[in-house]
Amino acid sequence: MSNHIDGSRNSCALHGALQLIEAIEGAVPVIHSNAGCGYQHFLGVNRLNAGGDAFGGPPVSSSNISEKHVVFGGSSRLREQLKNTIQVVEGDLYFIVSGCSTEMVGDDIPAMTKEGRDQNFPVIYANTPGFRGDVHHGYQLAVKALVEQLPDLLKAGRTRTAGQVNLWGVIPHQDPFWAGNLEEIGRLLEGIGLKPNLLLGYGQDVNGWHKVPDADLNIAVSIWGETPAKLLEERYGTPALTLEGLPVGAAAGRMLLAVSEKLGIDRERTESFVRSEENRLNRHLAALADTYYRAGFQLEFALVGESAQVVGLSEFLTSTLGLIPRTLVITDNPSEEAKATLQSLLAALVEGWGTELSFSEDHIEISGLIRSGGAGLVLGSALEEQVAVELGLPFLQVSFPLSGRVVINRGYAGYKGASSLLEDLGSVILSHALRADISSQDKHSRSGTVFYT
Amino acid sequence: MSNHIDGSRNSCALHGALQLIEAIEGAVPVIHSNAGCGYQHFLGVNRLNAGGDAFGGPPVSSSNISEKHVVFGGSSRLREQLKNTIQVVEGDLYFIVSGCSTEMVGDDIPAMTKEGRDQNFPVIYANTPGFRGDVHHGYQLAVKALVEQLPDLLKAGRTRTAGQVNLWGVIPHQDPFWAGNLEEIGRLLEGIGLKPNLLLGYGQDVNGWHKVPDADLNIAVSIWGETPAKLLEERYGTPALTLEGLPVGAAAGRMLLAVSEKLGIDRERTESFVRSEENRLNRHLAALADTYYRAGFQLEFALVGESAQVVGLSEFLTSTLGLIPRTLVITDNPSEEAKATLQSLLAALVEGWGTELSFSEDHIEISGLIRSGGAGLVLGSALEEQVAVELGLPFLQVSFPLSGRVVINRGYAGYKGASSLLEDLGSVILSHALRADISSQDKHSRSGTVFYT
Amino acid sequence: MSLLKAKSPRIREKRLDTLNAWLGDTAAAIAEFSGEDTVQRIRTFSQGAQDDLLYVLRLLAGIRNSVTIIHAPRGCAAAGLYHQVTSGRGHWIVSNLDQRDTIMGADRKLRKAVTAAHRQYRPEVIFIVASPVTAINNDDIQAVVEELHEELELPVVPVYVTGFASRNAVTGYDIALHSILKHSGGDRRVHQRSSKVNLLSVVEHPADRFEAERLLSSLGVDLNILPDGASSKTFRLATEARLSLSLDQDSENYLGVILRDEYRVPYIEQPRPVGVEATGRWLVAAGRALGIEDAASVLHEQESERVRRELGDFSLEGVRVYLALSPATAFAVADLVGEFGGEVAGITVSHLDKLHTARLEVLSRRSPALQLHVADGQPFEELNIVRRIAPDIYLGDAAHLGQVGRLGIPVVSLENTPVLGYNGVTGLARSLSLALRNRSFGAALAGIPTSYTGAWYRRSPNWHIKKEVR
Amino acid sequence: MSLLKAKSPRIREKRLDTLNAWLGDTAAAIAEFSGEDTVQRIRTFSQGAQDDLLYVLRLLAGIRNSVTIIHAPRGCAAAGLYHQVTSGRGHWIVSNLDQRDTIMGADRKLRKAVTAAHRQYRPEVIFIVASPVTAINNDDIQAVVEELHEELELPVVPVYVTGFASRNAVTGYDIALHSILKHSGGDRRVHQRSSKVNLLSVVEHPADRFEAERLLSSLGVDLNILPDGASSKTFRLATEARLSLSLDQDSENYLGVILRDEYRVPYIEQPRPVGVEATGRWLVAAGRALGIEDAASVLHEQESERVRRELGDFSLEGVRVYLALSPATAFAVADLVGEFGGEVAGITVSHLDKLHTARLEVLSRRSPALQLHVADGQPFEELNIVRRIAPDIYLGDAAHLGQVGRLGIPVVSLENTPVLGYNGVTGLARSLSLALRNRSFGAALAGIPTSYTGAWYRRSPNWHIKKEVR
Repeated sequence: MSNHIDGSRNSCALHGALQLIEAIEGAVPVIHSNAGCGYQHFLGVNRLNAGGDAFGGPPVSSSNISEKHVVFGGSSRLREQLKNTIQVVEGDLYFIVSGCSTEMVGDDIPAMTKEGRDQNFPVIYANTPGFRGDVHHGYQLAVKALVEQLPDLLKAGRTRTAGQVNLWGVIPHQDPFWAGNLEEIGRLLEGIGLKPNLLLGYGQDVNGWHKVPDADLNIAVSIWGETPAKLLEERYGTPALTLEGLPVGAAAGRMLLAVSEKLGIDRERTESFVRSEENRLNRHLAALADTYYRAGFQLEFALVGESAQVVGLSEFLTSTLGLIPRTLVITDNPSEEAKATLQSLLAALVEGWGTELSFSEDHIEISGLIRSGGAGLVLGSALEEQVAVELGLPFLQVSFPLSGRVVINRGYAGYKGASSLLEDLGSVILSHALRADISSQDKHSRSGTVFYT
Repeated sequence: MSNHIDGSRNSCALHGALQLIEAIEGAVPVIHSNAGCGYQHFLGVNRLNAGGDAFGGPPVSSSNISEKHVVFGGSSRLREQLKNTIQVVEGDLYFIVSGCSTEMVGDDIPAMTKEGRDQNFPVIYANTPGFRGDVHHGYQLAVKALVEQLPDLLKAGRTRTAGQVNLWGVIPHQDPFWAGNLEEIGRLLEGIGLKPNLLLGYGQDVNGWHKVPDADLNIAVSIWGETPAKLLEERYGTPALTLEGLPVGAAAGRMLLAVSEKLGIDRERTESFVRSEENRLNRHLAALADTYYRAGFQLEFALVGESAQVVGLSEFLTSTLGLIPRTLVITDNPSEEAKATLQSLLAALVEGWGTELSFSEDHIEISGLIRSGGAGLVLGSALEEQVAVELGLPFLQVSFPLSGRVVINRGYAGYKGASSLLEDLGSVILSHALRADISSQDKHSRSGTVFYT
Repeated sequence: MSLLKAKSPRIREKRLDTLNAWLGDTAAAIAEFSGEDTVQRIRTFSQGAQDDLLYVLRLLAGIRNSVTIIHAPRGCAAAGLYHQVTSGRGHWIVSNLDQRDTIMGADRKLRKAVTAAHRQYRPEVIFIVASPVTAINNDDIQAVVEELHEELELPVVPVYVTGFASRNAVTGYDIALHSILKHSGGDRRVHQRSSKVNLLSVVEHPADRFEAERLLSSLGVDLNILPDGASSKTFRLATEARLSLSLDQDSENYLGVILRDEYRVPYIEQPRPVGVEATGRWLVAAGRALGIEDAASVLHEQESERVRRELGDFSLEGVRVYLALSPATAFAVADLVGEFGGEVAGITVSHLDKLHTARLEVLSRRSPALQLHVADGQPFEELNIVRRIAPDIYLGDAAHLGQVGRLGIPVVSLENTPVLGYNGVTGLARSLSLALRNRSFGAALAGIPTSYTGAWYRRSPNWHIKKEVR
Repeated sequence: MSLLKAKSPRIREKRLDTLNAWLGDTAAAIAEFSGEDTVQRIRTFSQGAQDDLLYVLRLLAGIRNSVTIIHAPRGCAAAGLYHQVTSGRGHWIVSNLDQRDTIMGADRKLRKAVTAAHRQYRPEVIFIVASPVTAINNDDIQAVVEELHEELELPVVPVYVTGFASRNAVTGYDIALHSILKHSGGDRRVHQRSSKVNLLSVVEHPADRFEAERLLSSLGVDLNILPDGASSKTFRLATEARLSLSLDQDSENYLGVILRDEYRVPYIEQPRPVGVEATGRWLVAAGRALGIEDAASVLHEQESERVRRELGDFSLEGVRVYLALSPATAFAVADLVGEFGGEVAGITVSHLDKLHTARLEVLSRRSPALQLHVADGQPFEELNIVRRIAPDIYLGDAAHLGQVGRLGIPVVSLENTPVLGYNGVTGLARSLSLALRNRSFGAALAGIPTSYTGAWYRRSPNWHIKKEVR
């Protein structure tokens, strides 16, 4: 049984589907639900990722059902809305997503989709009521719909691109750095001669989704990419590779080597590319060393975020930057099976640190874990800022939701992402150290009034 | 006559030379001066650019002259130091730079260099006493030394690279974003088929400097690049292009078009590249629009920095982001001639805004200009933070010196730099707006105790 | 007898004939409300918009020492997350209904959530906000409320919102205010009147609230502000106040009416104090009711003199302005645009109802040709209209300004901009002046296409607005 | 007669036979200072290091209500910028001597700078710090000082530093303290002793100062702390104090001696209170002098019990530690490493002089084979030594730790880490424990080559240290 949640950060299935659709150029979500569902998504997701609002406002098509439709059914309202959406809104693909009320009422969304399809409209659908699950569930439902229904829409034949690799499991906005992370993973795959199919973000359109079946490999960047990868393995026999987490720094090199092996790519070429990336990062670390030592970077940290972030960031912070994981909180509701995998994975990573690993999405519970954990640095969402301030600790926003932070295409994945993380985290630790120094000056001159006068 | 300076940010000629030399891989500065000169440089320059400390500490070779050398001359000490530096410190080029005391004493540095050269040591020198000028002067002296003395050291013949472009006038650390800025300008030049010779930063070694005479074009990114460009025009007849300032956003497109014209490159290819960059940036702006409007980005700003930064950033903020320049302060001591050019350039840019343009390097004077200017946003160095806090304004550190900010290879030049600036400046404005909102809640509940009880 | 007897108030459509879709000139608008029964309009194409649930949450975010439990699937708490993260307001718990709960009900879950909220926060009041799912399911919230109210010795206030019963989000304010007053209102029997004056402020910008406070306090008025920043005690004190002053009739009307009709607190419903003249009239009206009219007039003179000085030669002479705001604000800002010498080129209001007939008549006399558009969150219509009208500047407070910006015109957001009183005048003048002086951001956005087809832009903007068939 | 008569104090080489280049075992070190005249060493290859000017600026950064004018070309103010930007300490003006000034002198410029500083900050005192250029040029600072001291009715204190007269930066502390006491010291005639106790603290970490304050204040000692955070008044009060307590003999010795010899304030020079035992001894020594020895003992018992509890099973058993610190700190931390059960594998001290013979003797008895290296800012020698010794961890406070890190070993910086007192013990234990537990950062740096040639690493580390020929 699910529990109530204080400060819920995982939104709902409908919102997860919207996040995916909005990140595909030319795809138009058609919401069949109350007026407020899309608006909630805009406030509670898009606006908490400032700088990543693709449409310039709330979703552009919503059937806004009213009492009449609740009582008598809303299928005809959806029919009307779909037809008019195609006339009003520019798009290559119209994607119907349903909310709680229309699902409870029992509107026949597949039938309405079929009607549209019969009129040659490029339409697909997914049943995404919020009561079916959270944002991650919604992402998976929408991906599944795309994989299963898109082939029926394809008219022309496809031209195969050798070395194509699809990327899965990066959920727009739920990872605030999704766009930059995808771009960097793409850059790295290109670096070893592959053709990444990012599927989401700038320049990624419906065409890319049509090419999904042609890939040589599907990479799951998070546990939420496993289902799509598995589905594609079943349908097209494409091999799949699941990463342990977001590949930050050296982990990106390991990813490239694993991909090379899987695809039989020249190992030496890959190794040489990895070496050059590795060397640049190490030079950056060396150029940071003076600051690292004098500002006391070697802190015990608390990290709150999605499983891929927690694994990826804590691996980099621990295995490269020398920090110590004290409190790790995974917030994305993994399945029991995934939890077990994550637990053993992280147990190996954090062995000997006395790290406390928890799974929670409750703001109050998470704040309590940080408070009792005793870390000297907090990385988390805007929701964790309060407890970090209360404890007087340096704090970096790395996970959803963000507040007061604009993200365009900054990312923390790969080698470039590792440098960005060094900049952001380094600035947080250094400025905290300087502030502490200055405020102790103040303290001194305050206490001075007692001793010196 | 020069004046005293409060909170001096332009260091000295010796330090400027060191900043250049330290950014060339394989170049080893040999300081001929007091022990403290290099250490001052480390504290007052390197440490105020956290994350960019190439050597892991103060300069690695310094003659540390003592009273005896002041009285009897220090040339023999330099001879000894140079010989031993070559034995102790790994390097491809040893670069003697002098400080005030050895210059006042009259040590014969050219003679010592010649002695080294006669023993086949790769040695050059520059006379860089602090009393001869500031960091910009030192940069120019060191570049001049490299251009004039390096050809004598070259043994093998050079292989010419077609389309090579040298970049000048970016002073490491004096522009805290020098490395990222150079990399991005390089990326853009590569985008139109050229071979940028960045000369400074990661992977840029003495070899790159040997190739300087072979370039098809010298680009001066700031007024401090004009002298090198002119020198090379005189010596090798290489054409030169001077940018108005750091090319941020659209200005980078104009730079590429100007370069194309100068070098007779296919205009259409360049235009198509510029369009794709431009389009991506505009999409980023559109994705930021909701935040822009609701957080009130359209502020009047004060900007304090080097001439290239002031021109480049204010141009982007004004001509693309819609902000209004209120107070501009140029801190890099341009010549009277350069001042006049800057004045007319900026007058055109800021026409009609009632902008106040000043030239100053004095902390107190600059703070006063910001205070009286009435801007709603401050961009400047760490020295301006105090007045921004005093006035309760959002503040972004963009110029030297930085405090509490780690920079690895972030930059504000070009199209990527424009996105980075949107992220950094956007975060500052947005978080300030949110804080204001939250603190007014507080104010309300405080005043509430008066009205509600 | 009492309005508060009902579980929730009548929806705006029924209470005030409120329209949320309409296009026409002001004379036609007046005609709509002159008959007995206004014909409702619907849209055959629509876009996501605010609903009553969202307005409920916005209002409750401002109640002090409260916790809000949203009895719904998890996504309905997204707006709560927004308020918490961006302005640090409210404590938000979602009961997190899953598929099984939608079938079996979820009393136990709700009970657990309320108990946990009580233990964690020790609030003065806990709100239980209903949702589309609980409305469709007919969940028995009342039983939980009664049981836990007893057990926890704490007001547990159910807020019966549906998300679909009304097309006007503003109904949500009525629902929230109704629920609060019903459950924590004071004694309805004969009251001693206190010296306090209620200042009715519903989700106003804090600076706007301060401005109203500043003016009234300087006249020695002893204020009791609600519901923004109010505690339970504030609501009790409100019923004993000598007077209620309005800041925005659209949002507060129901509160003022209840206090007047149920507790006999006189209610002055004056147009919003936006612009020098309207602020003066608002101040003087308050002064008159409180017997300090002269002092109010003197204050107005001083303040308007200051404003004149600060404005200098600022003018909107020759500037055509488009307004897209909630109606009371739109009409008030329209007057201010007039004060500034500008021309209102068109208006979109989020709804329109009987409360606005007087304002419509004034507007109709002044600008008979002015086109009025009624829409909440329908940028496809707005963009169609605005492209035709091609105003010099657009003022709005909606979430879709990012779309409007792509038309390449200057946009000023009033979502987080104070507009009330004398300080509102100078602040708005400054924003307008900056937006008109530097239009480069709009020019950059103009390179990005809007979401709509060429065919749509060729159609009439009201193409998808139809009379509702009943 | 008076030491303060001189323009500046004798350099450390002359006053205490201070060495800044040396390598050998502890017995040999003792032998160096046993004779009449210690032979100075020089380096035939050297690296940039701190000088007396930098130490002067560090000390002056801590003087309250002061402005420092650096009478020099612009680059000499870089360290001032560092202090201002990173810790908000000091106001720094550079007179900005140019080429012409080095020939013609710059009295007028200096006068202008002093006047401007007075006008801008209204300080209690203005320092004029000399520099290599003014020292070589023999600029007449004194005339300006005398003239403006009169005119501005303000202490204008010249600080005659050269940057080259001494090879030991620590001379700078003596020069600064000499100058301050000379110009703003109290009356030298018979004094009434006050109840105050001077706590001598020279550029200590603020947390270290607080720790010393915390301990002494809890014993009821009325402290007068200087020079860190001191104002002019603090220095006047210091001359009337009943006692001076030392925190770091290296930096304060001159101050303690002057106060003792010139103002007859008794001076207790106890080793630094680093580690439980040394802190206890320091506390009890202070207690003894103040007649509160029992209370001091009780406090020591309580605090050491707390430290034991907090340390738990932390131990450096089997861990070989390299120390590179200023001498008094190095010797004190060496003891603490012993308390922790670890082994000191080698020590670099920034200088070594007669003040250290007692400590050297203790060390010599305990670890006769221990190698002592004397160097300030000579990482080429340190890296050569550390590579040979291959310790498990390196503790240092120099600016070149970034170079040491490239050897791949854990590095702990004491530059900004408190070490004093009981809290210093637990804090340092925590840092050491973290550094030893996670060595990955060092491993990443190990991929980056150090700056030195293979030939150098094959040479003896003292290859470039030679006896000075006089």
